[in-house]
Amino acid sequence: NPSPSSEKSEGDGSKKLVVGVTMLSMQNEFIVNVNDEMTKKAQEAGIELITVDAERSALKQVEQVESFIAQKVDAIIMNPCEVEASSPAVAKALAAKIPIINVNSETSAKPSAFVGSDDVESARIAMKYIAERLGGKGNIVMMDGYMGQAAQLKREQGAREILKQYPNIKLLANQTGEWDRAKAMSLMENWIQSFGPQINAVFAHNDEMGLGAVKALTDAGMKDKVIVVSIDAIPDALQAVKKGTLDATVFQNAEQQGSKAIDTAIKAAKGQPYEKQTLVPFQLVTKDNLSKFLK
Amino acid sequence: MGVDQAYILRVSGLTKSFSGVKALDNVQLSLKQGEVHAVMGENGAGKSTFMKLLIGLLKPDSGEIIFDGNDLTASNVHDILKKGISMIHQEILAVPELTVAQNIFLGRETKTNLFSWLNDREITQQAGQLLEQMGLHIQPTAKMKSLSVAERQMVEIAKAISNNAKVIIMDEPTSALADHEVATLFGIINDLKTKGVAIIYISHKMDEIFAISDTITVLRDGKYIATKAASELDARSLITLMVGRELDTLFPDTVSKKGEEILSVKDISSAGKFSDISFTVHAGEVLGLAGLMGAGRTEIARAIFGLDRLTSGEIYLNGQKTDIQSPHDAIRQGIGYVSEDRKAFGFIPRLSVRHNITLSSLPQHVRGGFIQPKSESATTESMMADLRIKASSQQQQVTFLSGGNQQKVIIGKVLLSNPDLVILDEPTRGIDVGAKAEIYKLINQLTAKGIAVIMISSELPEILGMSDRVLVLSKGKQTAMLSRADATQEMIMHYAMQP
Amino acid sequence: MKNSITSYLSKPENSYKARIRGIGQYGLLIAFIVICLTLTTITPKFLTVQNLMIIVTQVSINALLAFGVTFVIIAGGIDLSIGSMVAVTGVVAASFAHPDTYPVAVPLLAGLVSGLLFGAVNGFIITRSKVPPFIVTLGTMTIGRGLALILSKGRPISNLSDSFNFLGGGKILGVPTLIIILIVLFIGCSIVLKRTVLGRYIYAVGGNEQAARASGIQLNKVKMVVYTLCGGLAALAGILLTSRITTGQPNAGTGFELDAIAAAIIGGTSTSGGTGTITGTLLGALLIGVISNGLDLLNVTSYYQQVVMGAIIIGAVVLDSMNQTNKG
Amino acid sequence: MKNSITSYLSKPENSYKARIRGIGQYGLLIAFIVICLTLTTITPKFLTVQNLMIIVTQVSINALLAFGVTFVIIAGGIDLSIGSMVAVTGVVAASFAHPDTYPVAVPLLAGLVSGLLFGAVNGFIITRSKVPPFIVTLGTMTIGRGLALILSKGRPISNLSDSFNFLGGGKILGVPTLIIILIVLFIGCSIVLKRTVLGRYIYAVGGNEQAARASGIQLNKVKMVVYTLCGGLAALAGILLTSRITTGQPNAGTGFELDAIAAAIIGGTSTSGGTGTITGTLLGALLIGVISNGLDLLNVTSYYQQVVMGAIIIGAVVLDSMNQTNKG
Ligand SMILES: Nc1ncnc2c1ncn2[C@@H]1O[C@H](COP(=O)(O)OP(=O)(O)OP(=O)(O)O)[C@@H](O)[C@H]1O
Ligand SMILES: Nc1ncnc2c1ncn2[C@@H]1O[C@H](COP(=O)(O)OP(=O)(O)OP(=O)(O)O)[C@@H](O)[C@H]1O
Ligand SMILES: [Mg+2]
Ligand SMILES: [Mg+2]
Repeated sequence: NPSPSSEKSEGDGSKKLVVGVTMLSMQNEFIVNVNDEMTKKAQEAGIELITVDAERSALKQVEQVESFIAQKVDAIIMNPCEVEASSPAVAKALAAKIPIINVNSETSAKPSAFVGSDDVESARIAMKYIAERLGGKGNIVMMDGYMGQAAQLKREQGAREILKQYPNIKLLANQTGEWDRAKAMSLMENWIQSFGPQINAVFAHNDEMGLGAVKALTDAGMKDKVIVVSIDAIPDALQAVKKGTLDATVFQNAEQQGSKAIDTAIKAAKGQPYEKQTLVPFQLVTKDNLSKFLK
Repeated sequence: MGVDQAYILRVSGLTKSFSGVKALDNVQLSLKQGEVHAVMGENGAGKSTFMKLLIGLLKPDSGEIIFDGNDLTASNVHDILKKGISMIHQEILAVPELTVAQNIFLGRETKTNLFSWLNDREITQQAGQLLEQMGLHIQPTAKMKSLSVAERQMVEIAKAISNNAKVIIMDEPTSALADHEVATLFGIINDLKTKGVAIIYISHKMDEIFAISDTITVLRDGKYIATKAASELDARSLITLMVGRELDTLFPDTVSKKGEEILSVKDISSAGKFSDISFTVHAGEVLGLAGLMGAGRTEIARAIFGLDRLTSGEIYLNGQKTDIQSPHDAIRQGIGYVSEDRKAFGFIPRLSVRHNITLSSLPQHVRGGFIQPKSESATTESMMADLRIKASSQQQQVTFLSGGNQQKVIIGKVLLSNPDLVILDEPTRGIDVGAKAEIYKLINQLTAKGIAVIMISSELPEILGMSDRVLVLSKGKQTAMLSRADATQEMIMHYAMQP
Repeated sequence: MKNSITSYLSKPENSYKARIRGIGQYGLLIAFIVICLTLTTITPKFLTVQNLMIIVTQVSINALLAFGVTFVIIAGGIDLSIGSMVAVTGVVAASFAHPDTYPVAVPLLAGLVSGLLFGAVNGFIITRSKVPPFIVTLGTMTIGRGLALILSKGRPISNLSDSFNFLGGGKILGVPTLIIILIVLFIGCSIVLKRTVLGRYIYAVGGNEQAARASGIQLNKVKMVVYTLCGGLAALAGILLTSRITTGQPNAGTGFELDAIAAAIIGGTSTSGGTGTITGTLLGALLIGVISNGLDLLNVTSYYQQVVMGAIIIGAVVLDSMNQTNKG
Repeated sequence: MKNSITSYLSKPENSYKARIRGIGQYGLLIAFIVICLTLTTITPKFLTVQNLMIIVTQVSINALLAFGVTFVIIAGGIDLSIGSMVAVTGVVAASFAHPDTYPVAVPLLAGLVSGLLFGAVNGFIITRSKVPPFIVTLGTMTIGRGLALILSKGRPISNLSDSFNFLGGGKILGVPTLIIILIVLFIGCSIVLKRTVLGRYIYAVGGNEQAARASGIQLNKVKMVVYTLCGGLAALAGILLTSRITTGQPNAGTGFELDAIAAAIIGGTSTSGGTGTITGTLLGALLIGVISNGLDLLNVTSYYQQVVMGAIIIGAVVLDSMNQTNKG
């Protein structure tokens, strides 16, 4: 790791490196964690970060990148809102000869580098766990994220891939819980009315919804009989896994994504060689390996 | 006097009911060209409803309207206006944010295809000419909302007569006008008559009716009573037809004696509106405020009542200097105000008669934190009986009352707040003769009880008939204080026109 | 008909029809019943005590918000910040609700006070400036969301005490606390609106502000109280939501303002002020809740759920407005 | 002052102040300039041609929507479905915009027609039923969102032709197409509102519906046109957005309705109808855009951004309303 001082001298004299960062949503705990790590890392490296929140709007994200380009930042880190819709931003940055790094997920337009994980994979891991727990047979319900968003589409895709391999697992219903705990809780309550004891497992596209489902199932006295698995491994979810109410969650390494993204950005900005692709693997979290993740 | 004696408009069997209650029952009317045909009736008799049916704002339940050979019964306003009927509405119907000229030509812009071009310059010029012909000094480019009620009413008139209509309906066109403007209107009407235009004229002012109308049709409780030539009738017989009984004299004798001084204003001014006004009002006394339109009478009343702020001067109530910041303060200190603009300041349209009438005195009906419906209802009932308010029930929304009855509701509300001083701004505007006499009687009852009354009126007979003293204003300055004995129409006009 | 001269004073307004109209929205009630009957015939899962309790529970938080916003809309205003208030008050309450720290009254009060304060600030800006309530509360909506994120550092505040979680998640004699609270507040708000001076003044201010002022009503006072009350109800909703999902979330309540306003307006509150009832609003909220529950029970695909939901809501209100034959 | 007796009747309405007020919002303009000057002094990055172009580009889509909704609000209505229309029309346009399928006019027309139709349906329901526009368009907002998801099967529609992507993403002589389109529509909408009979009727209908009706204006016709127009503008926004982000997204435009309405109201359009200008709305949209851009340039943390954004908007409108000293 180059020290901050050497970095300054290597640049155009006294100027600090400036990196523009646009994040999917600062209201999402996981994204906040990635961002916190980036901020920490940037401070250590002595570079300046301009962090903006795209508030889940691809249009806004494209505009923010345009603004970065106008400000002549040295590199851009983009946590894309959408696979396709955020792509023009990549094209624009590259056209302006500014390296642009995708963090967490990737746009369809090839960025300078990608640091993150494949959302499809996380759902595969989660669904596989459910299928194995059910012994390849049973009824499940699936809670989708906000319809049409990249994460929802990919997680749904991964889950369905696995479901195809288990013809005896029946998908009773899937509905959106809009990433939201309260909405998911209401949805689960309604499903309990609708399907009752038929439900053997719940797969939720994120932990918030998973925890909402857990709450509804617990209230209905059904939690012992239903497996609930979700994605993200937020602290609440880890606690729930510890208590045994949430059966499993899928850990995505925010720290690594954040720090690797900064590393890559610095290298790219300085014109040094860098990894085009850094894949941070997902890990299934259950009671058995929980201690590794609890801090 | 008409050019052609053929009937231009024939109405028969017209019936209209609102939620099962008949507002108009089998009414008929035949209108000749060049005729001024008055439609008379008490408040709530159904006159406005009748006119709204004619102009197509309401659809009749049954009946027939034949205009110029066409059956208009099923037509809408848009078509009827085009066919040549126009109307001055009792409720001034203007778009406040548009200019005077834009209001006058609304719906009749040079070409009324939705996508055609506007020519505001031409409209403004035409409106300017029109207003000038009518002897009005209103800027055609002024926004409608910046005009006084009287000015708005004149604009409404200008709008109706500029439509080149064959029939013009005038529903209380003079309710907000002073005498000289009424004279202007009559000049216009006579001019229209000679051109063969027929006019349906509604007013509660008897002298106007006899001055202008050729024929009179009377309605009572929604029913057709009679149609007579104006020459066959006099005020007394007309009133009898309208109310179905004989009526006493209009102005009752005053018997109240002057008591303590209630209100005293010293050198009050309000920038650009009025300046250096000083007067007193005593218990049991009626002080009349006279002046031409725009003299500033309303502004003085509003300032005393706390609706507007004073720039200088002092107000004493019962000998004590007061600082009234809002109507809330004024009411608490015993002042009541009946505004000339009843739609804007008078009532809450969607609330019931009961809820409107108790609005300023609501705490009187509260026990243990809750409003007691029984007490509220009893009070309302007796006030409705006292003022002879005609409504289907206490629960009827005030917006559906006839104009005169709305006015009575407002007066009722003010009276219930137990004022020491009542300011009545054009209190009989739009009120029928019967009710007028009742309101005068009421004013005397108030003074008899020791309440002080300030009455603003543009009707000189009313000022002369009711006031103990008359304060005359001209352009925001007080020009005379006349005692009852001294006051005559000529004197008042003289001082009102002082520069 | 009576024969007295004053018979016109007592026209049959106090009739059956009028009384029902007084209850709220006659046509809406019919629409509501039709929808419930339809669901009952389609699926046996709908008309069970348990399912009905669940619907009411789910509806309750929106209903509390809708009650608050009903006051505001009747008074001629609007409050877009209620969703953000849910977040702020929820986060504040959660901060004080960790086990073994404070008794449950503390988070409850802290949440309530923050909501009342927030509402009072809305009221203050609206009454002191001439800025339209739409802009003021749109501004405080944004500010409130930011505050909730700042206070919580963008993370959910979890690990709340059992006694706190009981508030919105418990049951008393088998009845969910949320239902009990909803009933109490329904009665309370109805009484305030119908039987108190404040309620009458709210109608008057919304019906004709100028005339209300000229009748001696202190507009600013009434508006302050109304926005503060709305803040208080939003706080309650925020606290109960936090308790129900056992976590204080900075992004809780996003979009709740539209649902609450929709409930009020479906229930017959006019956007131009001056009319509306708490009963109507409750009916509006229940209607939304029943449709949403029914669509889930029938397992209608997400995409089509939205289409059906929108269509039924419009349909119900069309039916309602057709029933009110005249404007009376 | 003139000496004639009637001098009081001709208040100096045509004075300097009134003329400036005619331009739009005097105070808002000041607020806007103050904010721009402040940003210029704080950061050199603000006042560059490139940054200003970016701001206008960013503002343009919201401005188009805001123009449409300005018509609707002036006419006394509201349209909450514009965000959903953006999604529907974007998805429709994208479906026809794959390379080597149709010429670019086809997606453009398809999108426009779908938006006009959507708007016409809004107008139809609103004029035929007595249901408040708020509820109707809230319903069609939900329906529209569902439709967009159904049409796109819940997936973004990508791989669009270059000529289509040029519409909202290209430049002509160095000026982004969005800016050019914005200017053209700004002029067009201003003219419609100020210089055509339709514009006059829009003001009249919103200013006093009864008076408009009594003047022979056909309310339903005007309202139909207004909602259809709003749909057309929303379609344009949807198509341009799709072109700019090179993909038709079923969840595009979520929440856009609030931004657009905010721009209109900040710009002086009254929620109760009858007043407002396109210039004011543009200024409102620019204000939001400049603040948002400035906060990003100054690198204000996102949570605090929301607080500051809300506060500045309220502040700007407070300043504006203080400037309009009297109600005249
Ligand atoms: N829209 C309505 N709904 C219910 N009742 C109505 C409606 N419009 C009028 N009415 C009732 O019809 C009757 C006739 O009212 P109208 O306004 O025609 O009286 P009017 O003769 O014009 O009285 P005024 O001299 O006071 O103007 C009244 O009792 C009134 O309450
Ligand atoms: N809202 C307003 N905005 C601007 N000017 C107004 C307004 N109201 C009244 N004026 C003007 O103020 C002046 C004083 O009007 P005011 O109503 O006090 O007169 P008045 O003596 O009561 O006459 P009247 O009641 O007969 O019209 C008039 O020139 C009027 O045009
Ligand atoms: Mg009448
Ligand atoms: Mg006056």
